[in-house]
This record gives sequence, C-alpha cells and structure tokens, in this order.
Amino acid sequence: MQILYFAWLRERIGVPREELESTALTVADLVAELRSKDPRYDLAFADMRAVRVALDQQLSDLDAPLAGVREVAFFPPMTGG
Amino acid sequence: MQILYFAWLRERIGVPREELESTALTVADLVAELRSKDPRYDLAFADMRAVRVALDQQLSDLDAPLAGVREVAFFPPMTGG
Amino acid sequence: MSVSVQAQDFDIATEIAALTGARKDIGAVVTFTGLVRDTAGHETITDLELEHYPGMTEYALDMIEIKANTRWKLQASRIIHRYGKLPVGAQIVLVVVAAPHRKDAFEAAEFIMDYLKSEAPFWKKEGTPGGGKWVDAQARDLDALKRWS
Amino acid sequence: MSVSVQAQDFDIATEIAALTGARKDIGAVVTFTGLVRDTAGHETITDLELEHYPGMTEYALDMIEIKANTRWKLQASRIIHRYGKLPVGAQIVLVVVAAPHRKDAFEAAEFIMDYLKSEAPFWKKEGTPGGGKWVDAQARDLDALKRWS
Repeated sequence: MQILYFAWLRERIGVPREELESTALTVADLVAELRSKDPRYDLAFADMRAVRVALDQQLSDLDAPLAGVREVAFFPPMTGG
Repeated sequence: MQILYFAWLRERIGVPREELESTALTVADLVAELRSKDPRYDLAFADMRAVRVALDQQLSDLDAPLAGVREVAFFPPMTGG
Repeated sequence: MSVSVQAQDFDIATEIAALTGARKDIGAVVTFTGLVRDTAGHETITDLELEHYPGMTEYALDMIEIKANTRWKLQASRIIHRYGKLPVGAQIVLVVVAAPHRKDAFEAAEFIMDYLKSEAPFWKKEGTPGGGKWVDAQARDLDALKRWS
Repeated sequence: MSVSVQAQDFDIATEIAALTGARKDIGAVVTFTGLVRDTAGHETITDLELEHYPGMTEYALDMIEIKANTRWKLQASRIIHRYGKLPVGAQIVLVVVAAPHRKDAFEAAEFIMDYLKSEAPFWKKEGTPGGGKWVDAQARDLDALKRWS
C-alpha cells in the first residue's frame, strides 16, 4: 500500500510517500510497525494525539481496519482557510 | 418648524415637507393638530403603530417634547438593506 | 470607516482594493451585497424604488458603522447604499469589513446589515405588474436585531 | 457549486460575476477572503507556505460545499483555495455564496469557512526571521465547528 506523510510528519520521516507491504490489520498496527522500523518514525509518531489519518482520502481513525485500503495518509491537524 | 413625510405617509398627505407654526408640546400633540387639519392627515396618522418619528434626524417617539426641535419627520418602519 | 449614500452603482473589487490597499495586516475580508430580486413571495417584481431621508441616512449609517467598530476589532469598513429607481438584478447595498480574524469580520458584517434593515431611513417600493407597493418591514428583521442586544 | 484548488491568484469580482451572471433571482451575495497576515501573535511573518493533499483536498472541499448547500437554501456557491508559497498580503482562500436571503448567505459562508479550517487537508508553514514554523491547529477553530452540530 501507499503511505503518505504531510507537513511536519513528512519532514521528520524524510519522505513524502512510500510503498509498503504490510500485514497490519489496523492503522494502529501499521503505526507500531513503522515505529519499530526506524527512529525517525518513532519520533514522528511519538505523540499520536497530534496525528490524523486518512484512508483512501477519507478521514479515519487509529482503530480503523486496513483491509482493502490502498492509500494511507498521516498528517497533523489541518490548518486550512 | 419643518415637517417631513416619507414613503406612503408622503403619498397620503400629498407633500414631502411643509413649514408649520405649532404650539404642540409633544410629538403626539403635533399629530393630533395635524389630524384635525385635514382628512388626508387623519387617514395618514390613523394607525400610529405604523408610524415612526425622527426629531432633528434622530429616531424618537410620540411622547418626546418638541421644545427646540427644528425638523420633525414622519415615516413608516424602515426597509433598507 | 466610510459610508456613501448614492444613486450610482458601485464596484465591489474597487471598494475592497480601496480598503485593503497595500496593508499586510488584514487576515479576513467579508463582503455583503444586496440585490434587487425579480420576485417577492409569489409576486413578480419589475423594479425597486428606494426613497431615503437625506442627511439622516448618512448620520444613521455613520452611527451603525461606529457601533460595529466599537464592538469588534475591525481594521477597515465601508458601507454603500443606493437610492432611486433600480432595475431587477441591480446592486442595492454593499458592506465590506476587514479584520485580523474571520469571526470578527463575519459578525460585524452581519451586525451592520441587521441594523441597516431596521435603523437606516430607507423605504422600498416594489414595482409590480399591478402597480407600486411599499414593502412592509419584516418581523424577522426586527428579530435579527435582538441577537446583538 | 464548484471548488478549485490552485497555485494561482483569483479575482473576486470575476468570481462573483461568474456566479451571478445574468440571474435576477439572487438577493444576497456574501464573500469571504482570507489573506496572509504579516504577524502571528508577536511574531513577524515573511511568507506562508501552504501544503495540501492533492485529490483529498478537492474531495473534502466538495463535501463541505455539498453540506452547506444541503443545510441552507443557496442559489450558487464557489470555493477557491490556493497552495504553495504566498507572500504577505496575498489572498489564500475565497468563499462566495449567493442566496435569496441574507441570513442563509451569511451562515453558509461562515459554515464553509469553519469546516475548511478543520476538515480540508491543508497545512500552513509560516516563514519567520528565525525559520519556518508549522502553524498549530487552534482550539477556537474546533470550537467554531461545534455551533453547527
């Protein structure tokens, strides 16, 4: 699946997107998997209260299942307008 | 003093303004004086709930004294905007 | 702060540009434009005639603008109200408000319009196929004022 | 109804004209324009960089516009949001709403802006003399959403 990062999550992780094969069942599982991968991820996801997630471009949450999802995006709370 | 009429009050009375020497003490007295003058005034002032008054270009009310007032305007509730 | 009572039309872009100019401290601009509609309820409207009370009108608009600027932190404001006979589709009134934050700009613009409806000495006469009809003041316009008191 | 997510600037007068066109049934047009301010609190701002999530942004703006049109009786609406690096004083966002009555137009424009602040995938990075700083989401922007629920 495609994983996208925006704003300071993108900057901390160092890439805007990456392709990842994962068996994670939920968003929380995926975050745990990423955090164990590299300290940059561990730092970026240290405070999950500051992280929002979208599954296939729709706002979702940490408990959401990943079955069938092709695109996961992580980002801070939005500041548009 | 100058008496001004606007909107349907102007139309019913037939003039936009007139000069009047009056000894009326309040707006209500002045209205009574005008109503006794001619049926056109009597008709125009028949329902005072539909009439607003301004004294020297400031919104006022029927009880207001006329001492020192140079311009009295009668009109229906405003419908600007 | 400035108000105009005029027969001629106005251009929104020109008015916004005049307010904001080269300023870099404005965060939000809200505009309201009121237009002559072709219907009122089920009635066809052919034109709108706006009568006003010269002198008092400018004074009333000044007072409304001052009230808004006292109540909210505004950076600039502008009110234009037309009078005379206007065709359907024509612009009647423009309110422009600039503020650091959007909430102030929205509230002040709505406040100005609510006061303008009930406290500025204008009277509308709608032209209809059956003749001219003075517009009645709306209870909902008086209700709108109550939220600000 | 239409939304645009674009790098280039926009012209308010052109957008209003495109919405209202030759229509004679519109009574009220409300516009909101958001601009890059030169300060944030006590900090000097030199520019603003807007990052967004292409694809999701358009979807989110469409949803917000649909919600507004479902909730209020609108005749036309338009949302433009820019992205990229913008200088101080630049226009960021435009919302235009046309309705028969002013209350609907005001409320819908404010609703769209409130949702846009918290539900459209944009992130602002303020340029300051000390470097770029990601803007934190404001508690007051989340509070603003609550009045609509």
